[in-house]
Amino acid sequence: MSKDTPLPSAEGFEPRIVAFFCNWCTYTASDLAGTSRMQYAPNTRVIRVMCSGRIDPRFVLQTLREGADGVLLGGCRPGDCHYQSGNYKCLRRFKLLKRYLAQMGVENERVRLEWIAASEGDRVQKVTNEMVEQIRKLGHCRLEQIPRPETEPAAETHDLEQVGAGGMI
Amino acid sequence: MSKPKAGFYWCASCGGCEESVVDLAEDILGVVEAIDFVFFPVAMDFKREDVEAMEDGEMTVCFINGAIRSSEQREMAELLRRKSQVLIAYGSCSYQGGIPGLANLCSREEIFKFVYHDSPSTDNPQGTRPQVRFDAPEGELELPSLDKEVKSLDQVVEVDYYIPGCAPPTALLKAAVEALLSGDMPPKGSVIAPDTALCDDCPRIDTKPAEPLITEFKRPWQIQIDHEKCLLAQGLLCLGPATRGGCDHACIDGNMPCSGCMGPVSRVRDQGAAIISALGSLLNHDDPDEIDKALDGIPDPAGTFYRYGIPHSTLYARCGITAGNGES
Amino acid sequence: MKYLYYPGCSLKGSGRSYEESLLASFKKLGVEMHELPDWNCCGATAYMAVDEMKAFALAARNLALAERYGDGEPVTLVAPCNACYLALMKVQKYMAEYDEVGRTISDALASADLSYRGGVRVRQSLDVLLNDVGLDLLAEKINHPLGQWKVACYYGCQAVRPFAPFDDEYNPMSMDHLMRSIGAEPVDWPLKARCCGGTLTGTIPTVGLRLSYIILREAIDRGANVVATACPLCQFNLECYQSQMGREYGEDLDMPIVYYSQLLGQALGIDDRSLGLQRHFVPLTAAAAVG
Amino acid sequence: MIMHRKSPEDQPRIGVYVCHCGVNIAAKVDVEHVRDFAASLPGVVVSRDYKFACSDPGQELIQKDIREHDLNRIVVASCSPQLHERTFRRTCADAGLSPFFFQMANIREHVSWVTVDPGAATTKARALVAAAVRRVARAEALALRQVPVRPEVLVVGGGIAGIHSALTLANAGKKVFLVEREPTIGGHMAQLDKTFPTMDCSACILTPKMSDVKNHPNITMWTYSEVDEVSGFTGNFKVKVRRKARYIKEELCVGCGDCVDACVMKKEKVQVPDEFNVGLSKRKAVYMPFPQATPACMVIDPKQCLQLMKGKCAQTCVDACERAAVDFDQTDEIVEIDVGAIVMATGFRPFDAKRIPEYGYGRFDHVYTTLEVERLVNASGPTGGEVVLRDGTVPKTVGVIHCVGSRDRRHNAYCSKVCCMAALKMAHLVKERTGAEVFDFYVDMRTPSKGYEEFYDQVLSEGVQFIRGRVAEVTDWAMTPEEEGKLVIRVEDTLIGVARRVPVDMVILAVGLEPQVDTAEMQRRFNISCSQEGFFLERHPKLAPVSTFTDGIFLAGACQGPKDIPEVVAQAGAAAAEALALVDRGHVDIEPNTAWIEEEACSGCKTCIPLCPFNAITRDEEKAIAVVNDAMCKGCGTCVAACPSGAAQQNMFTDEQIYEEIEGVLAYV
Repeated sequence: MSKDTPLPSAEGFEPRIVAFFCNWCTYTASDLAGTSRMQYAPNTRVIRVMCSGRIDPRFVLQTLREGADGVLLGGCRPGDCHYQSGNYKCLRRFKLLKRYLAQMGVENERVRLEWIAASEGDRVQKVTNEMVEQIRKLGHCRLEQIPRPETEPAAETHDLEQVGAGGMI
Repeated sequence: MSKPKAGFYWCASCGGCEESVVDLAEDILGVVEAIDFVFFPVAMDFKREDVEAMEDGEMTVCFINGAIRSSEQREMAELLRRKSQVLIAYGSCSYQGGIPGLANLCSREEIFKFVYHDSPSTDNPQGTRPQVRFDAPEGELELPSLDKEVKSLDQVVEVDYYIPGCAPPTALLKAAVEALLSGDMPPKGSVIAPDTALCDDCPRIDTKPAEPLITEFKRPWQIQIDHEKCLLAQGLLCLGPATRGGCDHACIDGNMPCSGCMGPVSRVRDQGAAIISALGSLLNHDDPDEIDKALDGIPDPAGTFYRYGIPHSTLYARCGITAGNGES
Repeated sequence: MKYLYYPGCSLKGSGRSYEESLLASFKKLGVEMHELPDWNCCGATAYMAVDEMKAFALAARNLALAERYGDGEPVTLVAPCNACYLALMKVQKYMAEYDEVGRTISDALASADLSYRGGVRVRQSLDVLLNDVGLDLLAEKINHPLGQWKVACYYGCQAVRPFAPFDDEYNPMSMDHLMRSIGAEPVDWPLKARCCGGTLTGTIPTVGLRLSYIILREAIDRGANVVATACPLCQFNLECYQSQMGREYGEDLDMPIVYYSQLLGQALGIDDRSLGLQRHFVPLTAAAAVG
Repeated sequence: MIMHRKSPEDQPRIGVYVCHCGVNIAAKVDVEHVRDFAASLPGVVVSRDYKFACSDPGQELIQKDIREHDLNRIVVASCSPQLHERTFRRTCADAGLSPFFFQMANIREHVSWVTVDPGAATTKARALVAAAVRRVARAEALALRQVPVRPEVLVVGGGIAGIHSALTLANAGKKVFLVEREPTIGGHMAQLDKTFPTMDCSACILTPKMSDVKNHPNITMWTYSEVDEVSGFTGNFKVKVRRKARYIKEELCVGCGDCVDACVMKKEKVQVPDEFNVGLSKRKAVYMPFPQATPACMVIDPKQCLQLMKGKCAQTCVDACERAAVDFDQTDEIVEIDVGAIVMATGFRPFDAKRIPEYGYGRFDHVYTTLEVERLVNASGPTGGEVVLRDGTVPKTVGVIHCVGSRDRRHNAYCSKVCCMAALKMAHLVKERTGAEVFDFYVDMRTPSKGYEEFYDQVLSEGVQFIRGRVAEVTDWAMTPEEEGKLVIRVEDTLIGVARRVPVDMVILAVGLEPQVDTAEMQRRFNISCSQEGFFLERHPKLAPVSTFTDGIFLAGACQGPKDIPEVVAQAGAAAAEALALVDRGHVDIEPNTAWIEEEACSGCKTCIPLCPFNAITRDEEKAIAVVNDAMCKGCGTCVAACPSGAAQQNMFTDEQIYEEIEGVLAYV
């Protein structure tokens, strides 16, 4: 058996979660959690978008690729979207994305979509704590590393003019 | 003045890319006149020793098709990189991992287990597995080993240009050769193909309604496909909106939905995610259960949306497939 | 309609007439009741007070048996005795809401090769009569309307508190509706769910008797000529201590205390003996004249 | 579309300001450390920490640095952008920098206030600052879009809040549409007899304002009307108002009441409970809610009128009306209006006392709610101002119960604020009218306003007996001969520590205030938010108490939370002033966060077109590409996320900016 990087011990592992929150509901709820001084796990980093409809599945994948252990998406409750239905679009993409993620071995708990209304500061607290605990149990999100070419190529010059000069068709 | 030297090599591929060269038809004569092929194992009898004997950078250009999965392919890629001034990843496999790249959904052990044990057509009572070393009567043989994952060419060596497609449209090959000869090459790292999605020149675009058009996903065998109407509008998973054009809509003309072989346009980091976002958005359901029901019509999202590009995608491979040694 | 039936100890003992009348009535209404095989004590009353966790384990065993009986299908367990009903509801809720209870009880069950995943719906028989059988079907099946009875519907505390899934906590009405549907007249009175004295009647009789007496007195004041109960302990307290109450408070008490199911049975035309009416100390007939 | 591509010489020179916010941030986050960390980030030229970045000296410091260090990007790590983004954008703009070269990192609401461990808080603050620095480097100079604002204002709800808002706006010369769903304006205040603590007659102070509304040349008053649909955005709302069929021609009716006399529903048992008198009296199918109703116009209840229900009636009303105002063929009419601002003044609904069955409301005849007793004591009420019970007797003892439906976890945890005073008022009025002995059961006496505590003192001195305790139940179960025939209030008197039974003839329940039943529906229709208890949510509890998260929509009165009349009027004035400030300016600045399509990248695949909720995207058939109409785009970014070509982008939220943010929060740990 070859030695792979050992899994980090459960202790000392602090999950890093990136949250994409819509401006009107979930970001506001998260501000409300703040003004209400609700204490919760410090593991999330919120990125504000105007609407959960702006959340591109590519953001989720890139976030995992950059080393996050979880991604939390937050939008207005169904029917409450500031832009009428951005949250539904987010939901549909999310559901399709989750099926893909499952095939790619990304655990279900790592990517989560929550509807949190502007008044639900306590839900921000609850969902964050819950998610941090779940991901703490799972450990690091270990995507396979993308290989890069190891060495610079030996051929130093790519003198295209020379190439061009060399050929007439 | 001597003609520029060129190489054409295959790694993990099907041979279709070579076919695409033949597809140049009479134009191939012009190419052969302008270029000296110094390495082309499928067509001409050159050996690795011949390449090793070359000066570094001796070849003006080398086209490599096929993904990289074995030690041999890696060595050849590195060797050809050294020997050529311009290295072109030719075809979907070399560019993005291609069909062989789907193997990144499984570990090497799972593949071996299936191929040498579980598959219904396997008869292997001794449980023989491929060996890297083998004691033949003639002495010990060393064979190429299989890597844990499939890589695109640029994940192994630096690549100068990409020509996409499965197989690449001959027009692109021709354009690339002409550009090379004329010296009018785009910036390094470019994909030599148009940079708009297939819909741009799809002959059926006018029949595509501008509305949330999907209520149910269908497979081509499930319906009588209309020859004129937008395939997405017929419920077929056409990846045209998220796939680079340049293929002269060959599949569409064959009344088959685009399966995405040309890869994404340059502004899109992840082709599959782009189509997930677009199709998800256009699904005409709000009820979570209805959404799920509709999505059941896509039994294999990874294989559907990343058919030609798992190694080149953001996630690269299924988590955990390189864990353990996977040796038999 | 088919239900799993949890009798509990009372319905096999002091409250036998409750079981007799209820099962006979259900049969007549076409409702199938299957007694839960190998059931045990629900853990209520004294047990609960001495060691709550053990009481929960007892109750949970019944739920586990019921779930197993269901074999993957949803199960409704009917507990006619209010004490059983509450004990079963309580352990169900606590197991779901308190991790520690859930764990401890699951471990206890596991030691007997049992498990409980929360798949049983516990219901009171009144709930079933009102909401599943329905007043329409009842009205159809009634052939002996009981016009002579002015009924004080006495629900007792445990049917509606602290959980009130099918009726109001303070002014329950399901039995009232039932009584009206069988032709009897429920009296409007405020003590429907007030304490009957419970086990205090046995331990601190001055308190217990007084509480029972308040109930009876009010029922009489409101013009009732019969009290209908849904709980064997209430029935026992209110009926069996009437002479003692009489001595204590200086009046003759002669109020029949029956189960609602007995009146229902009568209205369905079932004979008194099958309804266990002969088992009562204060005969149902005696007070009819008083009304 | 306003877009400036960055020129190569425009290398980011970033200034980072880490705010202490007094101790709000600094007590938890190691601000010096974050400052030093920020200084190490690429592109950062200046990094400072400061006590209060939003203060004048703080802003001046930033401006000085912009000038002296030639800064072209600013990051302030402080509170939520909801609070001070505008402040700092102005700071930048005043120093000659595009306000959109500014980025905020929220290290107060999202960090210092919610994190226990200082180390973890500092780490999180670093991540957010790093993200802001990376993001701001990609910022583009955009210009605020200016859109003209319509001068008209819509006021929704014709209670005292709506009335006061409408009059304030109309007096300022603005055209106001006042939409009220009931047949008359006046709201709950019209039902009140007296108003605490001064005991002015409610009608005397309200009805003049009602007729002012009716007669004001700048006010269009539509009663019996509802808002069906709202579209558009701040400064330019399009509103569809449904004017429900009243079956009386409003322009002809003079409110004489001849039709009421003529109506065939003569027998009381076929009549229906009168809404205005809270069901204490009956009305016919054709009616006017109350004599001073405004407009003084009848209405026919389609759910009661025989002609409208069954198409069969003698139509005596038609014959009786000399002005031929009855019109059974009327149908609902939809009117479309354009307004610049909207004031929500939709009020409250009283808590339904039936939901607390142990208090016996609806079961015992002699249990009343405060609103019912308002009608009983009112001289024009069903009893002509006599406090007589449903059995015709005059109560000798009365119990008033506080906190019915309020401060009760089973129902509403919040304090309804007005009920203590309303209960005291009832105690006073009933005692004054009947001389009864009054018991007042309170949990805590809450009388914190001008003249309120003095009123409590007065009621105390009048001999009302106060018992502190939450009433357990109201019962007709008598335990003693004295209790016979009475309602017994059972309560633990927490001041003397005993359980008491207080027999009374009449119980008055001081019911709390709840959100209107259709608040959730209204919230959606107007695209505003609700707080947890269901009242409309203000933009900021302190600094924007009458604004909503939707620009151009303001809140007045009890629809935002329980309030008494003085507060409602003050808030209605404030809402009117905010609306006025908006429409008077003539234009509004709109965030330039619109989407746009990169022409050469668009394949014309039409994915984005149906996704736009505002129909802002169309297809340019000639170029075969999608085009975003900048004026219609509201900047949700849904099309951007969906574009499979990466051709759609959103100003202020480009893919690259968000990728930078993603990398920023994750890169430096």
